[in-house]
Amino acid sequence: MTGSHRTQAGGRIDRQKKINFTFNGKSYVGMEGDTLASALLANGVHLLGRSFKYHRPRGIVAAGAEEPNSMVQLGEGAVTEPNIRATQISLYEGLSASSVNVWPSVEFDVSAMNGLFAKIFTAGFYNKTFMWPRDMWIKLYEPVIRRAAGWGKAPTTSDPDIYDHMHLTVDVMVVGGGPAGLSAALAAGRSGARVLLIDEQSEFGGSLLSLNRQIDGKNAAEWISETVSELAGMEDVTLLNRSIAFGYYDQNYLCVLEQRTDHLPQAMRKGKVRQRVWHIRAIEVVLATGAHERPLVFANNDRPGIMLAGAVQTYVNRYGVLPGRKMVIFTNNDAGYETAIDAKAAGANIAAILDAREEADGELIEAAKALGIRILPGYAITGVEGGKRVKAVEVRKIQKGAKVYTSAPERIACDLVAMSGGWSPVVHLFSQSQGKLHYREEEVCFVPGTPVQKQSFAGALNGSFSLSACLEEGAKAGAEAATKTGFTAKAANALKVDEPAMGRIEPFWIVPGARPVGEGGAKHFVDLQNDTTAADIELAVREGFESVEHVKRYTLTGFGTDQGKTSNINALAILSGILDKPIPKVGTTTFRPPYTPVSYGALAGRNLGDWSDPVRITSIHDWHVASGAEFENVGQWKRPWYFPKAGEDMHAATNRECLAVRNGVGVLDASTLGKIDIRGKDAAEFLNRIYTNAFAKLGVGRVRYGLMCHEDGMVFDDGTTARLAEDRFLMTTTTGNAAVVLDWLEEYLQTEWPELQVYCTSVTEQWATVSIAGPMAGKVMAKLAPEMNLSNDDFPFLSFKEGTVAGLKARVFRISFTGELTYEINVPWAQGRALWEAVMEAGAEFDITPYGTESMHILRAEKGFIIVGQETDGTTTPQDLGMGWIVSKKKPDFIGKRSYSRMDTSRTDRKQLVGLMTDNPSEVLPEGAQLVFDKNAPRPMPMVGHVTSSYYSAALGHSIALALVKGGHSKMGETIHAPLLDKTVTARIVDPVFYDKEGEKLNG
Amino acid sequence: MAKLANWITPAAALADSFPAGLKELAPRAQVSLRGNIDDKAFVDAVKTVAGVTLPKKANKVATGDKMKALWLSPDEWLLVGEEATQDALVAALEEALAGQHIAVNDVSANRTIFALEGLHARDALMKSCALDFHPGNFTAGDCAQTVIGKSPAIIEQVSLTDYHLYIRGSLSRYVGGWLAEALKEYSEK
Amino acid sequence: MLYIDCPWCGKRNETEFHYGGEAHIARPEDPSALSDEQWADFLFMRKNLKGPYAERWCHSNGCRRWFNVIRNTVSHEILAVYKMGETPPDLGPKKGEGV
Amino acid sequence: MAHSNSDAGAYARWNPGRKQGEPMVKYSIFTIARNAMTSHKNWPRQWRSPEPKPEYDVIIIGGGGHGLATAYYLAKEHGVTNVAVLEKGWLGGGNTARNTTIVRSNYLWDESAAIYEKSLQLWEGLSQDINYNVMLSQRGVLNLAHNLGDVREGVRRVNANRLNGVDAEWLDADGVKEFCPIINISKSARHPVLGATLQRRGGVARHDSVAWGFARAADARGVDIIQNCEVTGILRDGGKVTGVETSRGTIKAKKVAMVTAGHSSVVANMAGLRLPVESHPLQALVSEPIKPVINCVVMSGAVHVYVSQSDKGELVMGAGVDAFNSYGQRGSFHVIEHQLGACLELFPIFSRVRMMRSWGGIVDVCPDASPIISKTPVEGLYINCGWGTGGFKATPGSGWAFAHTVAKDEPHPLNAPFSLQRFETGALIDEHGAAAVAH
Ligand SMILES: Cc1cc2nc3c(=O)[nH]c(=O)nc-3n(C[C@H](O)[C@H](O)[C@H](O)COP(=O)(O)OP(=O)(O)OC[C@H]3O[C@@H](n4cnc5c(N)ncnc54)[C@H](O)[C@@H]3O)c2cc1C
Ligand SMILES: NC(=O)c1ccc[n+]([C@@H]2O[C@H](COP(=O)([O-])OP(=O)(O)OC[C@H]3O[C@@H](n4cnc5c(N)ncnc54)[C@H](O)[C@@H]3O)[C@@H](O)[C@H]2O)c1
Ligand SMILES: Cc1cc2nc3c(=O)[nH]c(=O)nc-3n(C[C@H](O)[C@H](O)[C@H](O)COP(=O)(O)O)c2cc1C
Ligand SMILES: [Zn+2]
Repeated sequence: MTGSHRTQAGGRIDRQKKINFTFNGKSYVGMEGDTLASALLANGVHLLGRSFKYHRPRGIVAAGAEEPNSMVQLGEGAVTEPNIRATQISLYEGLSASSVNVWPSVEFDVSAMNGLFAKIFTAGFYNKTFMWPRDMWIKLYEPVIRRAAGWGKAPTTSDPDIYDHMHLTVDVMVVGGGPAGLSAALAAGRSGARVLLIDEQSEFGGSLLSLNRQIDGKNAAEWISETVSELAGMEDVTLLNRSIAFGYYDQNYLCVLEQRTDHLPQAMRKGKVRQRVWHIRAIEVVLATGAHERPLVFANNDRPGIMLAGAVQTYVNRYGVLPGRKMVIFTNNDAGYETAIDAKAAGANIAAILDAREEADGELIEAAKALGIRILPGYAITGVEGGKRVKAVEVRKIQKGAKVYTSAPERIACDLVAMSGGWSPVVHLFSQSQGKLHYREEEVCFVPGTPVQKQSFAGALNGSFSLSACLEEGAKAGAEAATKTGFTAKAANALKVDEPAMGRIEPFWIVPGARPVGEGGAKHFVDLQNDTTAADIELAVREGFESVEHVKRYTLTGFGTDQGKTSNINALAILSGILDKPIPKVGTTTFRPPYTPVSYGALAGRNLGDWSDPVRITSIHDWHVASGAEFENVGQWKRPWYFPKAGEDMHAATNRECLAVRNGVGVLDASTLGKIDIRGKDAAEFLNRIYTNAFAKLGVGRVRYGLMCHEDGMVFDDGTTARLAEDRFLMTTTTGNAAVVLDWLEEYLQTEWPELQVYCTSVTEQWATVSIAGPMAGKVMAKLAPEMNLSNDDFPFLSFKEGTVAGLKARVFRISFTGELTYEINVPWAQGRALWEAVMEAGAEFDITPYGTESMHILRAEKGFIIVGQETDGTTTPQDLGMGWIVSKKKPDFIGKRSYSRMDTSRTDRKQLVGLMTDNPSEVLPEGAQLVFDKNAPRPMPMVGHVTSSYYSAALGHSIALALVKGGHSKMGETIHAPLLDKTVTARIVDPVFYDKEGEKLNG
Repeated sequence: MAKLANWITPAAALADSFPAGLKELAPRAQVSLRGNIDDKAFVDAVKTVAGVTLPKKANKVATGDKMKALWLSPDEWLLVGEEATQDALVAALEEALAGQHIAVNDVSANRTIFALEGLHARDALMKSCALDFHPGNFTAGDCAQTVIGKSPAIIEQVSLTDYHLYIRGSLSRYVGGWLAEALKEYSEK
Repeated sequence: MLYIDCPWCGKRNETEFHYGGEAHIARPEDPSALSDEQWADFLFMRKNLKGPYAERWCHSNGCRRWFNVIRNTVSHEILAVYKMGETPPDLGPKKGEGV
Repeated sequence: MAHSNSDAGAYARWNPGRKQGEPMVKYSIFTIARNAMTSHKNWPRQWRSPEPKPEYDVIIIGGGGHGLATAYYLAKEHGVTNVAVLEKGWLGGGNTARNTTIVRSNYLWDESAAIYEKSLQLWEGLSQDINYNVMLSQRGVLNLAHNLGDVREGVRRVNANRLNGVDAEWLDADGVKEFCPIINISKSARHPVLGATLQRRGGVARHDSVAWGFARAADARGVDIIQNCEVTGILRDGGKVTGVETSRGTIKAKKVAMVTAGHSSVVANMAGLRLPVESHPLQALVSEPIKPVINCVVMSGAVHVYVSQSDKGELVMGAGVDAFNSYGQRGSFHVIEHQLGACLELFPIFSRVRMMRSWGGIVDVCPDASPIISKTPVEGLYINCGWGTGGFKATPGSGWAFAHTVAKDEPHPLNAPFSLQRFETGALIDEHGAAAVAH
């Protein structure tokens, strides 16, 4: 019976365009312009899901973002999505959706048995039970609870869709495209200001799309389309529909989720960006976010078919759907009457209007009367019949403020209840922006208080519920905002609006049922999604949870995916009643982003995979890839880890690479080291203060190794620095620390010692560095740079030369991290690849061997050289490393010096760097092994240190390790143990220099 | 002076996959210059050697007949000129500025330059950078040091719709790929 | 995302900057003259004020200048920006409270 | 104005309160069933709401988990019951209400391992001890390694933990996949998973229940819990503390213990103390509830995210602190975006899951990422602070040790290393390396 609930005509749907979709496996037909919710209602489907705790049948309540119930699992396979509200899904051809968290079906859900235990499952019940026997919690109770957890399901495969981010700066941002927002945007746009107007809905117009109104003698729809097209024609106006402002942060930073393809059939989405997060910086923000209607709290108010009156009006007027044929209206303000009138005009039978107010008169009431609608003033619903769909209501005359019924119950049959408990302005974004709310007694709602950022408010958000006020406030806010940003703007003349006058609203927070709240079978739901009832709130208070925040957490009100858009105010009003404390004193809970849920994919944008963190590569990288290198991540850099030949594992490859360096020649891409040019007449003095050792006397053309410490005395970087000229140095830093060190230098120069004349310039990527090392390095070098005098006298260790290498302008350093004769050749970065290839060619006859970071680590460990971050962990001083020789005693001060004399830092039994040799020469200790002196001590075992580096040394034919050991410097030759999971390894403490102690190989 | 030989940056490998509106430029001479803008001797000497008056105003580009100067910080500029002229420029500057508190560094290889051109150049930037590229705020002759995606960048606007982006060599493949992806949406239309 | 007014480059997103903590803690002229307690005070003790707070930022992805900011640590409002070496501006009795 | 038509007079009837020292009602399925029969109208308050007395033996400033636990253990272990906990807002509303609830004890250094392990042992019997289900769920905590440095540090920590008697395992990438099947361990990931430390006894607990449970148990032993009572001054006579000034008047005390997490500096300043702490925002978020997909806690320092799924189905996630100081209980949005990028690297199937709520807390961070549980230079004044991003797990242990320190006027050996003096001597307990994400 498709389309059976469609009205004859009207609405903003295209009755010619039929759309096929399925829900819970059943096929239906909707129309272009429908939401899933309107299409289902048109097909007579109200029951969409089940509640969380009791699994009670639940239907559609609202027509927009505030919907608490109708979450569905949308789509299938890789594109399935949990918990999407049917009211926010634009219908598209081929849509498929199903109910969430029901088994086997929404019609018959086994977990509805929970309802039988409803008396037990009160708020906070889990705190009070499941404690005995103790281990049953993890074995039984928790698993059972967890199985019941959650609504829909995450996909099981990766997301095929694309997401991205945009940044936009505007003069005026208008949030909400209802009458207030549209007129704000228009006023601002006409001034020439840069304006952004956004609305979450598929089209602009807001609640005007649901109302029968005349503006300026035109249909509202016409006014909307004229306004939108005028805006669209303005060069500096951006219009974004299907775009939700979900976060309002400091300094007018707003984030907006634009849904670009979610309304399209799957086949039309391919290759397009699905969702885009806009990052907006606005000088002025105009909030015109409207208001959400509030439900009324009465016995069994959760039955499918009980809806918000405004939503009913929306379905009737905007979607051409009659959600029910026989309606009961329950209201405490005039809005319900308009729903009745519109629904009646569309063909519904209005069984009665129950007006909680004893006295109500005015235009709409008169109009309803004139239509012959039965009006029951001072009446309320005290009971509901029907499980999966409301069948009838029990109504009584009720005296407000007391539990007194002044009439016998009457049963009124109906298939729909439209309720209106008043309006809650959508203050979410304002509150997120740190604004404080103000309570308006008259309108019974919270509105924004004083602006806290450059912002203003218009329309229903302000508690101004008439269309004329919305238009006027909007125009004024838009014009003022534009003016503040420096444009000349004025609000257009007021438009003539045809609208009914609205009377006063009377608060009516809770309707007692036949029995007191909390007794008997009926439940008064406050938060439909979390099954929080008025009785739960009473219980919370009874148990001492009096703060609104405690009530929220104890009862879970407002904790759901709707974040309590329809429930929070009712809950706090009920709380206010119990505590007998005025509503504003009770206060609201904290509004937090996002306004509505946002997919992780959209938030991550394109920052996935290799774009999650930029990959930095050297100019030689592609050669390494082509040569089959395995890579290691070092910070953002990719560095060759080792170069396996066919059939080699890492161990075999590094053995070969290391031996090549020790016996022949190896080559390393060292381009990743940080390089900083330091220049000025005080450069030497500056380095003297930065490094622990002295730099003032370093000769021009010479190079020195230095350690940098923090003020607390702990090592944080090391590297070599060359003196290029009297007033000029070139510093190298470790790969991961280049930017950190530069910031560090600048910090001291700019904040502590501005009197020093020094400039620092990063030249890291100006120079590609190729390091050739080994006894044959000199031979290779001679071929590459025939003109360069390579003799030890002319070009000694720790010096550099400028010249031509392989035809390229180069700077060559003689420094060594391997203990072998080494030339570090620097050429302009983009010529690195050419240099590398020249080196490979020149070295071919010596079987030159490329090596990676792993071999580099082994080679330096054989020499006892440290790696910052491996031998150090932020708690290591130079003295701990046995590098006291590099800490100047003469310099009056340098960074870190003062800290060495502190009590703990000057202890002589600190953890100190030593070498370890295992008793079994082929046993390689795991790095990170902890060390003890007494291997038989009970746990907790007194640990004396740990292994920082450990390798098999092919050159030495046995394993080697470096370790930090308590008092290690005075324990040479002693035995130490590493208790591992399955065995304990014994080693001897030795000097950390394992290879070529005398340094004879440095010169080849 | 000869063209720079064997000049290969990581971005080069992407050249074939770049959509219209994006390309890597041939290398240019790039020299980093530090000095005191309030010192007339400094400014004059640079003007004589490089033919350009260093901009004092933040985020501005000054154009001379041989080269241009991008403001990078209150005491730092990037001089950009013809390919392969950097050695001569460095030498001339060193000579002219001898004795002053300055720093001159050849950084021609430090950054590679992308040209981002055409109607959608600004859209691609808006996807990559939080700066405001509206013509009322950023226009030809403006430059900025900022971030593209997650990479540091210097952005220079060279004409109404064209931009040059100076990117660290090691990050050039990342940024090139990122921009190509950002433009894809528009080139497919 | 704070919007920080670099004294040179103008307003930029927080992500271009590096935070440097409390401002106006000068490195002692002669650290060796300090007691351990005084040295610890310099190294570790911070005012950590609630309300207006003078702090340092570096425009590390821009002009690389360090500068001072007075920012309210509750509202995150930036009340003043001034260069290194300059004395904090007088924000009047109300706003400048606690600086 | 008109309120609801619930009977306000009944409020008094529902809230008979409980006299000080009156035994609390024992919670169990049986008492629930019994109360169901009277429509739950007879439950007593979980804690009283007393007026402050003029004087107490001990005043605890701060009604977070640590303050309440301190009060509980003062009463239980040391018989000190003339105690008030003063909370400026609602109890448990500080970081206790807003943390991602990771509980573990696998810290690197001996000092840390000892106190966190003590805490974990207390956790293991806590629900029974305080007769309040804190929903401790020992589902295992994975700490992922993404580069060789991480691996080295992870192995180091596992070894140290084992020798300290703390359960710890090292898993390789396949082991990680087996333990948590939805993790992406692809070698081509930007930062591939190379392995992980696993503490099986680690897990999560229900944050609110911890505060409420300790409050109820402390109250039952006579402790006065006074909410909406902000301490505005600390009274001293010479070098000795004599009481506090509050928004509800002056209250005298022989001893005062400050346990105010994010506000440590503000409160310490009232006694003229400067602290080595800085307050930073730390953000967290939850997704919409989804059916269970992840049955352990996953933390990654290198890509910066940590994730678990609550018993209600939300994915509970967090990352590192915002860089700047703040008391705003909120941070910057880019931190959240960055964290979700990291999350999708590890869990690509979460791409279509949606963030439902995000929030922030204020954490007080020490330079060495370790807490302070210490006497102060002012006699009778004690401080417990600096837990930074990771103090929830320490709640019982911290309260236990702090209670000892306050009762005996000297630290327990477990907290002696966590003194204020360490910043002078240099004996810091630097947990940075092992705690890049220190939750
Ligand atoms: C987002 C986030 C995630 C975290 N994740 C974890 C995690 O996974 N695991 C973990 O172990 N830890 C985590 N932590 C840290 C943990 O939450 C805290 O270390 C711990 O909760 C601190 O407890 P507390 O009782 O000391 O502080 P709080 O709970 O903050 O209590 C301090 C109390 O002092 C009150 N107070 C302040 N000033 C005054 C005053 N003047 N007068 C009276 N009262 C005052 C405050 O209102 C507050 O209630 C996280 C923290 C955050 C913010
Ligand atoms: N009968 C009554 O008492 C009553 C009550 C309330 C409203 N109204 C009518 O409703 C209209 C109110 O006009 P208005 O312009 O103030 O509000 P509106 O409801 O017409 O428009 C607000 C718009 O903002 C959008 N929005 C809200 N939050 C958003 C977000 N975070 N991101 C993007 N978009 C968001 C909504 O989708 C909506 O389209 C008037 O016509 C008024 O008469 C009447
Ligand atoms: C472990 C944990 C789980 C949470 N789960 C939810 C949730 O399911 N729904 C929700 O709305 N908020 C949830 N929150 C967040 C709280 O609503 C709230 O944001 C947080 O406690 C901070 O308080 P505030 O936002 O009121 O400042 C959760 C918080 C924590 C610590
Ligand atoms: Zn700047």
